[in-house]
Amino acid sequence: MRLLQCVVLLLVAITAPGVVLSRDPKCQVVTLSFYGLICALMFFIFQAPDVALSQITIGAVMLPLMILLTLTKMRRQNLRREQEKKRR
Amino acid sequence: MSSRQRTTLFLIAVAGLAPLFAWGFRNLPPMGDYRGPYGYAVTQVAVYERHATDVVNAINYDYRGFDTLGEEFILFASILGVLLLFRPSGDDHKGKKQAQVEDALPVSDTLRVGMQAMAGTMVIFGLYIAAHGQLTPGGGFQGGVILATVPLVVYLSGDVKTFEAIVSNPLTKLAECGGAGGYAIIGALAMLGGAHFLTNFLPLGQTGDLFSSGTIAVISVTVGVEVTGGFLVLMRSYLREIIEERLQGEE
Amino acid sequence: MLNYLAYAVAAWVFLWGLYGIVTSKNLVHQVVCLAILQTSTYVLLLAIGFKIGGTAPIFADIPVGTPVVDPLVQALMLTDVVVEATVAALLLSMVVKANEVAGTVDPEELRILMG
Amino acid sequence: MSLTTAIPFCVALPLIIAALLALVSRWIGRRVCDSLAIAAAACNVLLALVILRGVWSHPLIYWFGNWWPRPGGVALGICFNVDAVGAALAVLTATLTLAGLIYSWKIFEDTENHFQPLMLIFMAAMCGFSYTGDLFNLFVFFELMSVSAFALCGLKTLEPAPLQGAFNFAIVNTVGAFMIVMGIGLLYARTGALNFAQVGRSLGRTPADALVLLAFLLIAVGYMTKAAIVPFHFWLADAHAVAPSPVCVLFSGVMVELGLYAVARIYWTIFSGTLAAHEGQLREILLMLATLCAVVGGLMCYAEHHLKRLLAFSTISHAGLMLAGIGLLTPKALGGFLIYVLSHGTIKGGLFLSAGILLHRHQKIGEDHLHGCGRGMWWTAALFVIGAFGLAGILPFGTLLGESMISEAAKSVQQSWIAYAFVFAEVFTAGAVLRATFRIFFGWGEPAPTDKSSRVEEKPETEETRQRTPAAMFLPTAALILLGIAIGAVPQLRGTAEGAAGVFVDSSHYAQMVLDNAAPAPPRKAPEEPLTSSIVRSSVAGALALALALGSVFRKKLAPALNFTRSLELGNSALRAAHSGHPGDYVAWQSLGMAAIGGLFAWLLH
Repeated sequence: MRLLQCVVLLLVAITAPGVVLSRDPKCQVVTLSFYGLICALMFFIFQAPDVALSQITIGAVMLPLMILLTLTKMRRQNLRREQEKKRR
Repeated sequence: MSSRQRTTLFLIAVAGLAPLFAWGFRNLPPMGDYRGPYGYAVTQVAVYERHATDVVNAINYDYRGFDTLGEEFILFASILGVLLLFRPSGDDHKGKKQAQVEDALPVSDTLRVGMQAMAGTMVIFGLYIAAHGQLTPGGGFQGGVILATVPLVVYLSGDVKTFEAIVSNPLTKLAECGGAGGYAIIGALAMLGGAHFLTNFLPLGQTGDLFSSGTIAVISVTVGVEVTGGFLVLMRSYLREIIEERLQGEE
Repeated sequence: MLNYLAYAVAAWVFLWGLYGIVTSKNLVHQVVCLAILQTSTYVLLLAIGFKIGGTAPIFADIPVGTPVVDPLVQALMLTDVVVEATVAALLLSMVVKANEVAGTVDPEELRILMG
Repeated sequence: MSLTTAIPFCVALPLIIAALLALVSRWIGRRVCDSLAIAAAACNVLLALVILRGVWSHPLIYWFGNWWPRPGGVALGICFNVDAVGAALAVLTATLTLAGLIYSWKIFEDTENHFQPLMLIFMAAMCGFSYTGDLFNLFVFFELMSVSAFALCGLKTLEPAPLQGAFNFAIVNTVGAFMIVMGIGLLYARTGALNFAQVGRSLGRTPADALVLLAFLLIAVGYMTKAAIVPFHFWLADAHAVAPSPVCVLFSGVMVELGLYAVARIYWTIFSGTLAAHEGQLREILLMLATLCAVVGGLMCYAEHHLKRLLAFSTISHAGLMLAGIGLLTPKALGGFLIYVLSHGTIKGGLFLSAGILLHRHQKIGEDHLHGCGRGMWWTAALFVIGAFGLAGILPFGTLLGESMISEAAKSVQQSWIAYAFVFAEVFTAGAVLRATFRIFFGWGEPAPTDKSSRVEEKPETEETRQRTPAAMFLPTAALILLGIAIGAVPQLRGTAEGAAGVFVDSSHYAQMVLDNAAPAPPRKAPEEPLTSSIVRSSVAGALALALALGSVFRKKLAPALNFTRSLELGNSALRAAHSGHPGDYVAWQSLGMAAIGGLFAWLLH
């Protein structure tokens, strides 16, 4: 139990800088989702199932999903802008 | 400031902050050795007083239910904010005709059937989680988020029309606003009997039953309704343009 | 030493989150770093409320009086998770709008207000 | 209506109405939505007044869910501890919201009725914030008011500037919010409680160790970020420059002050016992921050030519003065803080609305661009001049009373130099407003120079240009400015405020009242000192402000010796460059400020 806690804490400590340092938002979505899962795992190991459940739904699914939608929206805006530029 | 100057400034700050944290955290109780009065007291009394076996939810929806009321309105306010930011402006309608950006994923039939089956399972799972807040881990919030992802699965399976039918239904809006307002109204109802705001006024039932714990269960479900509606509204405002284009394309 | 590992991780994640926000060159990235910053508070709260040998504070299958971990910090964290998600949603919608009207998501190029 | 009904309804009612409005906004017209929101705000003003009257003589504790503390003083529930200080701030909140909602009757055609519910939520959050007696509940209301404020700030989405302003605002404040959560976590680790009284009693009078100091640092920095204390202030100017005027009223008039109120509340209920041995050192640290804030805010205020940014920096400067009211750590200064907040809030609110009127009429907000445009708008000009002298704190205004109490308190703890910080801030902020008034409404002198951001937001808040100022805009503006004078005319105000502050700072009695159900002590009305020295000082400040403004406007005509006003208006390039508009910079400054204050804490308080 003790060992598991240490391992998951170290995993959090390693992945957090990983998410920060993945500078491209597209790959950040992947790392963030992974990080969210590790956090959820940490909550389970620390006996917090309620929080783990909301972390899986929010941190590992909803938040990355919103970022994906944001990126999609932005890509479409940029494409549209380029098309308009070409037309001119 | 150039980005190098900024980083230098920040690193100086870190050179101060890191020892500061080390200095303060040294005096924390060692992990695993915690004996605060609040946690002890609440685990002793919550089951007897409120007939709820999940103490976390007893705190969330009753002892500190007023915090959760604020929290639900944080969600509500930020959804209002997103709606405000994404409100259609005059330029939008011009832009729609000018450029069509198609990015629909091709979905195979097997995948579609699989996803629709998954959606069904998720509805049941979400309802279960939302309804058993007072008994087992989970509760309105978690169940609501799961329920809100169901139409999204439908969307991903390529069925845009059904998705749009669900999210643009006035019932979704009613769920969002009714859930948020309903929470406050439940709190106010307690005052009819002369008690303070957010006091339990329902029979407590048998500990462990689905219909137990009085207002905790009711509030949990109310929160679930709000969260489901809220995230659907949120989703719709993000996907609005894409959906409009897709539906036009299908016609 | 191991007893303090969790606190050290909390401070570590906090500083990395700040670092990410400070050095960010993309607003979406900045929002994600804010979310990372937030997780440091989870680690701290979780470590504070933990009790060796304690189970989850759910008395469905265990009798009242069994040692459990502190339920309050978990309630606080639930609130925190919601706050994170909602602030992120609001910020991301601002980023989308900024990209639409300014054509950039680099905070360096988006500087209209200054001095 | 009984008091115990009014207290929860002051928060719950606007929330319910907001949910209702958001639900039906699609089907009801703009006017119906407006009327409902105005009615709700008016109702809240009444509720807040009823509560203020009820708690005037003794504070009231309200336990949500009937969860009174257990024997031994363990509070499981959340309580509101409503005392005169918090109740007065709630009245201010509701009044400013009402004024803002009436003012926006004629603007915002395209917000799909989402604006009104957000304003109501914002108001409810601020009322709850001023009543609450629980650490985490304070944070929840902090976050609720932040989220609604972010959304209201980015209201005008057709230009990039509002989005930048709202984004910077949100990033810096959210970082501050997470610091608060960490601080709450640390306090919970030590005391196992969240109720102010219980935490305070548990910390007791044992000298603070590193953990408690770090917790105080994190929480204070978090709330000072909201209060825009230098160096955590950068977001404020950006947010105010772009937020719609009625929203600025709430930002500057009450939200910033509530950040300071939270610092005071937390200090007095939780930390005053454990930090008692180091009170002198803490006072010096806080006064240093206050002076820095007053000076930086004043200089930047004079160097700005974007009317709303100018007013925003004046708020930063005044926030420094209000921090001095708290930082002196005496009940008299705290009473002064309360009076200052009330009168500054109404006056600054009125000034923002007046700037909004200019924007409405001319679609311009830069001082250079507006040069001479205001001719004929004499009523608005009058409001500007009255407001400017209100900022200077001359005789009929409430600000004078606040300033005099803070100065008297400073004298009693041998810090009487703080009066000069007041004069400095008053001269520069009032001078800047007067200077702008002379150029805009009288067309005197040369047009003002242009800043990098003085073109921001030069678009109408309305669709069409209007030749007249609508009454719905002018009346709330004038009412607010006049309220600033009326507050100064309340008889016995200083003694009453000091009495209320005396109840506020009595932490041991507070804990008995909350946890042991002890009877509240009636506030003692304190004797009032003569105002003479303050009147003299503020008259000098007002005269200097006038001279500075005239000197700036006419420097070409009058004398080359006046050229220093030019460098005041255009110089400070290093200070300007620091306000770079980059959220990364702001967070870097925020971290540096926290490290610096933390270093001082470690050095002086340990």
